[in-house]
Amino acid sequence: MTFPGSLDDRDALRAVRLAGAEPVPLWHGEKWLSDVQAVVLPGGFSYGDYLRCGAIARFSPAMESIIDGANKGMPVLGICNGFQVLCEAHLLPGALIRNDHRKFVCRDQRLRIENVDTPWTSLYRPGEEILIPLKNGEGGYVADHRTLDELEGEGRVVARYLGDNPNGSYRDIAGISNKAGNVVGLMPHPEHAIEDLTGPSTDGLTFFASVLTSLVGQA
Amino acid sequence: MARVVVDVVMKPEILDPQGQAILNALGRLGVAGVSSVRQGKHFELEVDDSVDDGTLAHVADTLLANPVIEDFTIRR
Amino acid sequence: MARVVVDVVMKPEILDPQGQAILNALGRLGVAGVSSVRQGKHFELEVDDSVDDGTLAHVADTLLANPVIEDFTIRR
Amino acid sequence: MSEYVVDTIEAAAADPDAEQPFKQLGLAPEEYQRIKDILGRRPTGSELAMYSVMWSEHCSYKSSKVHLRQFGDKVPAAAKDILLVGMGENAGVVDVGQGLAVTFKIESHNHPSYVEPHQGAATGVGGIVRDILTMGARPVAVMDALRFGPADAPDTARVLPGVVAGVGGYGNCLGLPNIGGELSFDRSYLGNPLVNALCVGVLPADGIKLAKADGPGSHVVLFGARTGGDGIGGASVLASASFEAEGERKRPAVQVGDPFAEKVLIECCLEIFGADLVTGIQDLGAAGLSCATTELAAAGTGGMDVDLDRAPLRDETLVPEEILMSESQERMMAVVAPDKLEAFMAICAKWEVTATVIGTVTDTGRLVMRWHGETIVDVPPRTLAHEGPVYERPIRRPYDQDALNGEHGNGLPRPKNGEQLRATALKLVGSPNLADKSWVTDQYDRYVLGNTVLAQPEDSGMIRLVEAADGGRQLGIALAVDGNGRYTRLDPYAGAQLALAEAYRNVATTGARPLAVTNCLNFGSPEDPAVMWQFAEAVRGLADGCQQLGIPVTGGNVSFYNQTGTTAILPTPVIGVLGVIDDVERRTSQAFVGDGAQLYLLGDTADEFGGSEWADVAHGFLGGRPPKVDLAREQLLADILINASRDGLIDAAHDLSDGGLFQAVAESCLRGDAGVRLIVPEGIDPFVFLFAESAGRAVVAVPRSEEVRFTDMCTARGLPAQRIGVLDILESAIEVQGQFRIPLSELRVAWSRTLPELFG
Ligand SMILES: Nc1ncnc2c1ncn2[C@@H]1O[C@H](COP(=O)(O)OP(=O)(O)O)[C@@H](O)[C@H]1O
Ligand SMILES: [Mg+2]
Repeated sequence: MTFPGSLDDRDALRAVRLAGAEPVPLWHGEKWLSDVQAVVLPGGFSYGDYLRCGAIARFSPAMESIIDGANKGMPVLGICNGFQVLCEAHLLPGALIRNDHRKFVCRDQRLRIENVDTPWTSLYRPGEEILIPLKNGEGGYVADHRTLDELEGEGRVVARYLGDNPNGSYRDIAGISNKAGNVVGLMPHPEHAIEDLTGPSTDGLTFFASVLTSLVGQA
Repeated sequence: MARVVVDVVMKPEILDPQGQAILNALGRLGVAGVSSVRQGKHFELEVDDSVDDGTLAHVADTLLANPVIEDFTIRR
Repeated sequence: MARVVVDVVMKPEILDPQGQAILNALGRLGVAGVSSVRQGKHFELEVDDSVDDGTLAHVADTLLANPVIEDFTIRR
Repeated sequence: MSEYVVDTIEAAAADPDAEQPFKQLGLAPEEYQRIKDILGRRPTGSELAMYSVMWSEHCSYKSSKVHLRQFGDKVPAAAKDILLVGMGENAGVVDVGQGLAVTFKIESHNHPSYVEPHQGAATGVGGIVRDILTMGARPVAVMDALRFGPADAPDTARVLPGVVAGVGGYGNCLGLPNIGGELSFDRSYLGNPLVNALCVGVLPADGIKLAKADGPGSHVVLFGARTGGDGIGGASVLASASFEAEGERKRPAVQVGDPFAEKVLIECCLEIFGADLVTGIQDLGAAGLSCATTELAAAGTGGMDVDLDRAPLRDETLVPEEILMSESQERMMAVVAPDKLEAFMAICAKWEVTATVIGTVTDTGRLVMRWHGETIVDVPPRTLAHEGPVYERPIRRPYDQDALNGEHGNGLPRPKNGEQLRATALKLVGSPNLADKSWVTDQYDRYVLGNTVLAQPEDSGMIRLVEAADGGRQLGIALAVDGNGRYTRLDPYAGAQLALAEAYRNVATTGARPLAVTNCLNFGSPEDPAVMWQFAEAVRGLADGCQQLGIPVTGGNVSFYNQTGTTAILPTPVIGVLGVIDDVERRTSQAFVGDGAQLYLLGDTADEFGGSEWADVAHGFLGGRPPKVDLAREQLLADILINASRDGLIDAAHDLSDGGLFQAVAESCLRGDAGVRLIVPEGIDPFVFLFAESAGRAVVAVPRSEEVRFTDMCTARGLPAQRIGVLDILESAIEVQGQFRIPLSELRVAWSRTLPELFG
């Protein structure tokens, strides 16, 4: 899905392709009709990250279809800015705010995958540690304590930061899912860890391979 | 035509790193007597008289503020 | 102890991309009647009564606002 | 309060002797007279505005032109085939094979970055990216070369974080990976930091776009952001000449960048290029509409009619003089044939980019502009765009140059034993110029677009251009930027060549073949003969150097008047070298990996400390001569490095520059998290071995299995290659046998804590 200001959209397409699925570029201005089976909301600065990250993009016509699809169980992965859009659209709880050190940060980040029951993480081992790029200015995950407890209690924390917390996220949260598990938001960028040539590892490819396997399994 | 001001602030229970950084900087500058700083957003809208309070509240609630983490006030 | 509010806005002649983006979004959301949006910053400070206006102005001018591109107002 | 009255051609004829504020606009009396001679009358206010900006130093290159010609005159014969577009266009274009071309350029935004660091740096990135876009290319990466006052100076704490946030904020938001740059500190930049931004773009070799308005009847379309009163300091005298005491007319002191507007402008333009909808295109940078209209017209059929009042404004109080001079960002101008206008407008609408037809191409040879029906401009466009004033500024060797070169500093106390060498090593790696740059580079996205093969802290940034599946060859490019103000101060001719040689070497070290050069020449005032000497020498050095290395200068930028009071900055030519690599899989990283690999030092080490980091850090001393330049040796070294990369003979390579061998080895060890044991070769002083800054050197890690092949190649080609140690993964330290040992953990702390401690 490309919003004006999306940046990692090409990378998401590449990741889907390398995982063996057929990527289809979607445009924010169209209520999308094509029969895609899963959607990635990519990273970037939709609408310049003006106002709040994702705050303007979530009103795009295509988001109506996404919300609709998500509620019907379609797998949706929001990466970085995509995660912010999903929170703004209330498909995921909480919000993402400016990094506590107030600087943009780009670094290779270690994560622990804590929930392998989502279609996006099913091929990871529970507790698997991975290394993928993190790059954001507003990546601090916040929510009230009740929500945080609920997320943890229901096992909906998909990934947690290891080592120094890079952005002040509450409880080191790097990614979460909705109750049903089909909608996942993740601050770091698995689509940038899919080739040895360009990424710190190929650990990220499993997100895309997982969803393909889940979908094939369903079919 | 009137100017409407909307101020948006983080809910008190949410950490405000920017306000915190300013507070620390005040300490370094040697300014004493400030015990807390919260940073929010301030919007000035030029609005037609035909726009009613309900519409403004809707705009603030859905677009200008994220009610999950923020509160807002409207001054007309 | 008192709450002091400092509002910081871009000088009118300076481009405000954020305000512009919000204005465009309002158009797409079908909200009519808003002709301009400017986005600024809003600070709420808890301040000891001993802090005088001069100090506050100094804080606003050096720390809260960038006087090259922004103006500020202080409400005590 | 008098009403503003627009000055028209008629008014100019009726009142030929009206006084005009040409001096306030920076025009010399002779220049003003020449305008009158060209027009056969006094200029209108709008014309005066246009001439003043187009004939400014920044736009006309009037002081530098006579020198820069050498770049064209000395283009190496071999390079002519690959040079698709040379100097003079928005950016040069070189052919990289497989039907692809690459365009790149570096530009300064020094003064604005001092006034408002964040926005100044941001708009600097925005400007260079539009230059690249204008050539018809998709921008694929940026780099930034930064220089500030002393790292611990209070003003550096104001300027540096803002500049870095601005470079990052704008580049990150455009989705352009930042793949390298420079960061250094010197007292001379305290009141005048240097912010040089580079952008590189890729296009089909047959898809080059040029800035020309061809085809009478074609539409002239202004698109992108609205025009505001940005950057029109000068024009205000024109407006106020008729406005008198009106205080309401506030004009912005600085420009604010809108990276989102630029991002959609990029995508919009690329879609337009893809559909082949423009005949010519020009970005609006310095001198805004004045520059775009005159350059397009001058390069095309020759004439243009413009209705200036159609230009969409952000501020309705702007008068024509101001609109013409405005430097508002994120704007472009296209020439569109009538039958393509509809499709053009449709794409702009899709991206929500404002586009307005403001004129038509004509064959009259005149650029005519109207304002509410009245003619306010009627000029021959070439006289603005190409026939500006040209000066041969006086040149004089600085009076202190001999003294400076004579004070060679050979008597400076040097570390004498292992313990002192160890202390020197730790002090140098932690000095601001040599310390870890991640505090800066972690604020830049290096991953976006998914083609970054190498980025900081590698010797060059490398981008994949062609993706190939299953072991197919993946074409790529590499880029490095370098400059050294201290060397250039000691000898501007050699200093420029050393910068060139370093960038060239950096590109070759990663395995790419150097192909072309861009440059940003940062100097003091051209009106100071001593500065002009530095400039002339540096240009001559660079032009000669490029000729000898066989790589052409394809473009660049001159920034004069970098001074605080009358004290000029260190003369600072910043040189960017572009290289090409047939298969990015074959790249070489600087990270030491591969246990037991043998370390070889390539090149010759001499007792050269003039302008060195050591002299500066240990003694605050600048004097003597910079390291000797040997470009033939640089070529040989590059050849060996490229071949070794391609044939898989080396595991790692790192070029030697500031700080010498120890610095390079330290960086490679820390990057690979591997220790080494070094042996000081017979007959060389350990201090010289570790810290001298002789040029033309690199250190490589050769796996044992390839050692014979590698050394045979060096011997056959006549490149000195000396075994200086071995990689020892288990050691986790740098040990210099018989001298000292530093654990990597201690080294890492010393190297990486400096910038965070200074800037938070
Ligand atoms: N301002 C900057 N922006 C991006 N990268 C930078 C910047 N400053 C330094 N770097 C990177 O840090 C690394 C070390 O820089 P430097 O020591 O100057 O390299 P070299 O000596 O090889 O030219 C290089 O990869 C360089 O590109
Ligand atoms: Mg190097």
